[in-house]
Amino acid sequence: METLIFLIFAALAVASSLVVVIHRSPVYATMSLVVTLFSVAVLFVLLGAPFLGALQILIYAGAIVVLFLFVIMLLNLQKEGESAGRRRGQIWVAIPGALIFIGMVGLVFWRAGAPELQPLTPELVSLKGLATALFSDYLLPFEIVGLLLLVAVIGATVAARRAPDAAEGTGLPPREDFVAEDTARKEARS
Amino acid sequence: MTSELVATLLKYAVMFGVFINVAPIMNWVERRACAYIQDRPGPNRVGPLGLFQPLADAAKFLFKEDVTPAAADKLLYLMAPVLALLPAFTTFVIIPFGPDLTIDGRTIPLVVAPVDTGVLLFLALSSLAVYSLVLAGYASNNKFSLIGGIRASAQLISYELALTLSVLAVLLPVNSFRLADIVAYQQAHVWNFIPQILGFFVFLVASFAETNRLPFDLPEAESELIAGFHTEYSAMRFAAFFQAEYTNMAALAALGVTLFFGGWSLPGVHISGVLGAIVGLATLVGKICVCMGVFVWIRWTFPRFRYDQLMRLGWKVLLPLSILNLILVAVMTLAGWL
Amino acid sequence: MLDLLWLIPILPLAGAAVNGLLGRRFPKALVTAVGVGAPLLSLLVALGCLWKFSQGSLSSSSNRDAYNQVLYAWTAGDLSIPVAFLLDHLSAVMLFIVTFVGFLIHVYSAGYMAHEEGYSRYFAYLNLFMAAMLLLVLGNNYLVMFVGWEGVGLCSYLLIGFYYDQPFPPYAGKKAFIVNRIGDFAFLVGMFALFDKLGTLSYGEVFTKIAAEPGHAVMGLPLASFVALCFFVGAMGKSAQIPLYVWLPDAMAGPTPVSALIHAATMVTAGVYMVVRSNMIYQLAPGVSQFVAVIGAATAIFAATIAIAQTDIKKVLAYSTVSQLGYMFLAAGLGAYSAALFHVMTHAFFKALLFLGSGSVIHAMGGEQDMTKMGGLRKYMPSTFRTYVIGALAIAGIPPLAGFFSKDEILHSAAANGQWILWAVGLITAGLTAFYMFRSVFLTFFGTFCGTHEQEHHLHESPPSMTIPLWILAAGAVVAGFVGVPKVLGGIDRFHLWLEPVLYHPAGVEAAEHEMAAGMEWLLILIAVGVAVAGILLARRMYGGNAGLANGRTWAERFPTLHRVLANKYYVDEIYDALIVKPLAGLSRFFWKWIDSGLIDGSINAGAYATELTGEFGRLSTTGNVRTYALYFFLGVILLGCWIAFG
Amino acid sequence: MSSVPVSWYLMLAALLFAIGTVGALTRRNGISIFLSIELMLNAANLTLVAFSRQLNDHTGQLVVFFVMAVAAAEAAVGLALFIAVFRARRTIDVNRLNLMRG
Repeated sequence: METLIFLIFAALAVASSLVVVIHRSPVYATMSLVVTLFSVAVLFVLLGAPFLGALQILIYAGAIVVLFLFVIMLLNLQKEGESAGRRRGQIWVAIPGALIFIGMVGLVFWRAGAPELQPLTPELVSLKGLATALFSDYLLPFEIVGLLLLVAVIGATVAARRAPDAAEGTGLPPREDFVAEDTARKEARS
Repeated sequence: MTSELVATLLKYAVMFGVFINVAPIMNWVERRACAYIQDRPGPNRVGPLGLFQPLADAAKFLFKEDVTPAAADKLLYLMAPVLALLPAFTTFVIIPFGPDLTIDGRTIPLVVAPVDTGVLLFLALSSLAVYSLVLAGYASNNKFSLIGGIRASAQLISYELALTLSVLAVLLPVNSFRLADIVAYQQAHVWNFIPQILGFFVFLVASFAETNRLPFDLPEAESELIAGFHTEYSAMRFAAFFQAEYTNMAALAALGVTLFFGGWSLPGVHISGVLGAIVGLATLVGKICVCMGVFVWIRWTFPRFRYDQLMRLGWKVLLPLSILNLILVAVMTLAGWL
Repeated sequence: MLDLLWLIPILPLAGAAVNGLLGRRFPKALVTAVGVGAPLLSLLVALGCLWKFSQGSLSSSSNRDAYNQVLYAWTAGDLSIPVAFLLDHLSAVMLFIVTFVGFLIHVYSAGYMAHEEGYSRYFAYLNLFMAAMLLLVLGNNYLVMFVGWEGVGLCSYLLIGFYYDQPFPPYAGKKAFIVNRIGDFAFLVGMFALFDKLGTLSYGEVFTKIAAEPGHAVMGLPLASFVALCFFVGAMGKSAQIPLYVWLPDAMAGPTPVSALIHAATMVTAGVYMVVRSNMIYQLAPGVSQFVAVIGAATAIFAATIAIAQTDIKKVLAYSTVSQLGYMFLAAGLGAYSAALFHVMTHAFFKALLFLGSGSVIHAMGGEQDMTKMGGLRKYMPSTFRTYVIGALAIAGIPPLAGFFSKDEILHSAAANGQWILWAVGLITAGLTAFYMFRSVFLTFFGTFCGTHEQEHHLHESPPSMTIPLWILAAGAVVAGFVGVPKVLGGIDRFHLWLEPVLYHPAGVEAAEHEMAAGMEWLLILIAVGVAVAGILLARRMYGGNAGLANGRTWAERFPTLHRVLANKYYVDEIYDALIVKPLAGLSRFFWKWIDSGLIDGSINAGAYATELTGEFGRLSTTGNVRTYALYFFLGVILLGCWIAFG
Repeated sequence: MSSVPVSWYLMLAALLFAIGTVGALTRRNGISIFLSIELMLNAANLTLVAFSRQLNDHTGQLVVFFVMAVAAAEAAVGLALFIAVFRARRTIDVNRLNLMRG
């Protein structure tokens, strides 16, 4: 039963993650990511971390990815066009690199062998133990993460804010210049 | 194993039966109530008091032509209504609807999914509801729909914080995520809305926003966006959104009454066994109905917020209030007053 | 009162800070108030201190009454030098000269500089000079003295180059600074030697130890001789002795009050002060002392001969100063330290007076300094004329003016030591002094005006702020000598007695001075006065009357070679230029062109080119595209992983 | 009860990580790169939870908790930056955001 669930959701995760990476439309990619996240959340539950599974959906799927979608729609991003000539070579480095990475991990397991799975203990699943550890041993990291989130909120607010006069406020040249410069650069390259 | 599965399926069937019927009934209630508030008759031709009007509507939806815009993103366009229904019909699995039932020496908790992370699961699943709105808005390839989708995503993220924090405050004195424990706690003490009136207020306002109900129906504001994200939808797909909206409303109402109004329990009433289950379910449904009535009443009473007002309310009023409430409840819990 | 001693240098320093930092925004009156007020307060405090000090010390003749004020310890690592002030009989004299003459010159400057640009800058410099000079005088060890020594050098440089928009003054300032560096270097070496061998720089400890431990030697010389020589080289620079005197005549490019204060009355006497202060060391080094005397005498006559042929009124006074400083060193080298310091004091009065008088003349002439373009000014500026003549009489050594007493004492000490050659040199110099001083008097104030019409129209007596200091200084030039009336003239040589506590008599060094017969002394005095009067009369004979200038020309034509050599100052600057400056410049050019530009810059540029070349290749890796960087990152991770997994 | 060895989870995580890496390295759309990075983070989270399970220790789960918080912060700031960049340049194609080219 559990193996079946694992296999189903593992396959789902891999398939959807492939879609995330391959699909040209950002909306499809994002929705596929939701599927991946959901599958991984199920795997979390299988691994005895239902709290994290719920959090995964609540935070990742419910907030972070919604934010992605929001930005995609706000900027009205369309499908990625054909990549510009000489940057395509990167994929021929990236894929072998990734294969080497997987091969490396596989080799490690092949050499070390898979250890016996420990039986699931109630302590591990219990929220109480998790919470106690979080608010005692890991109190300082917890506080720091809180601070980090605060900083992120402020930073995001400042970064995304539209200055009264954007061109003057940021010290950047006016947008037209940027666009012109960009086209000139593109022409020079081709 | 099998009997457990059967029990679970049975429990799900009961709850499904309750929640699937919410939409048509509420449709009638809403129209009648709004007519009453606006001092006009409302639907009164189909059946007594127009009671069969929802059935007629359903028949109409079934036979209408299902239009798909040519420029729409077909796959997402078709997926969106399904996505809308999914969380709507999964969230209520953690709502307890009666005292534990003992049959043949086996204790059956009267909740479809008696999981440890109960409330969290509810929040997690309901947070997925936004995808249907966003996708519908995007896939329609219609600027009004797109704006509706954008509004929905921003609005839901904003109010989810306040909602979650107000729910967290309820959990503090109970020390559990299980809604059954929360009900038991309220049976033993007092309904939560009395000590946590502030939290209840935040929860109420946030749940209006979460369900896109007036005065927060910005994603589908008829006068601005021409029904927003579901402008292009028709027939059964439109009905699916309709159904999802009312089911979500009912689910949130169920959560609300469970958290703040003792859930299936009534003060001073302690009945066990099958009768207790039936009374519990009836109580829960009754409370949900009252809640839905409030939803309707408010919808036809208040004007719509402007979008910036909505955001300001969410971030500058509700969020601080919910944090304040959390702190208050935490202090009270530590002081032993709860 | 004495514990306010630290205020004396601090007050002008504060004035300098205020005027230097804020003066540009101040109204002129406020600048004057600060710039003149600070030295005034300093003078008042100094007078109070001196009064208190003299009350306690007149009765006794030991140096125990010297007042020491330790401010703080100047610590760097193991080295700790107390920053302390010392008020004893020697520094008291200098303190009086510096504050009194300094204050008068500040007052005079307020009038003289009234219409100049950079008024506040001028006063800031002048106050800073006062502070540094007082630090030099009051310090109780060589290091504090050296700080003041350098400070006055800096101010001298700044003030010589005060008119920095003209070509010559900055050059003269640089020249002064560089020439002084040579002397300062020797001074430093002397201090190092002292500290190395004795471990201290405080006067008292140094003098005690150097006498108690005669065994030390540096570079084959006894410590005392080595230090004395080094210090004297330092003094050569600061006090303009052969061969380092060349900067002083050029220093006249600064404003005239500066010439009076720094380059006549105070700073240039710092060398004399140092030698007198170190009299213990010099007495332990008789050879060096003799050298000092010879150099002093040579400088005296050498400068005096140059002064004869100069036409620039300030140049005359400048060479006169060099000459008089030579006198002082002559005295110091002969062991007549009190006579040297006595001459410092009297010279401060009459030389300041003469400079200020010349300044008054220049002021009236609208900046003209050439005496051949003056003449007959007597009737336009009577006060200036009278005071100038008093100064000239004083420097010429006419009794009973101040110069007579101090100069007589120096000649007397030469004679008493049996150094008849030096005595003769001094005597000739005295005659020359009288001659060139009255040459300038006759050319400037008598005869007919030789300048332009406009200048004649412009001629006027200077304002009271200038004439009053003149009169005060003139009074000083008249009476200052009476503190040191020698015994033969019925006095008790009070000045010598006053300085007695600071003069050491190290064991084993017998007093060289022989008692002289009173008749012999009278004879010497009469000869000196006679020579001076002869000089004056000769000047009158050559330059007096309406045709003075033409007469002078005739005399010059009669001895053309001599005149040319003298007028060109023996070509010393040219010789230095050819012997030192040109080879040095050539060497520098070589280092610049070949070593610096070629070797050093070349190697550095090679490094830069190498870096640039590396960068040209390296920049290919920074595409500005974040994905490329991510790829590098990822490949690095894989390499790292491989290393961990298989390494 | 459990029959799935932890190494399976780890291999799955490695696979997801590799896919995410390839995405991050090859996509040009800033948002897509972000999505790929989220994928990589999730793969890492999966390993952490798997090890937490294997070692019977809460620490792994706690780290996942922190990773989620950091991911949220990262997404907020990153997306805000994209909005700002988009305002100035009208694109978030990282190939065209190469002002820092050497």
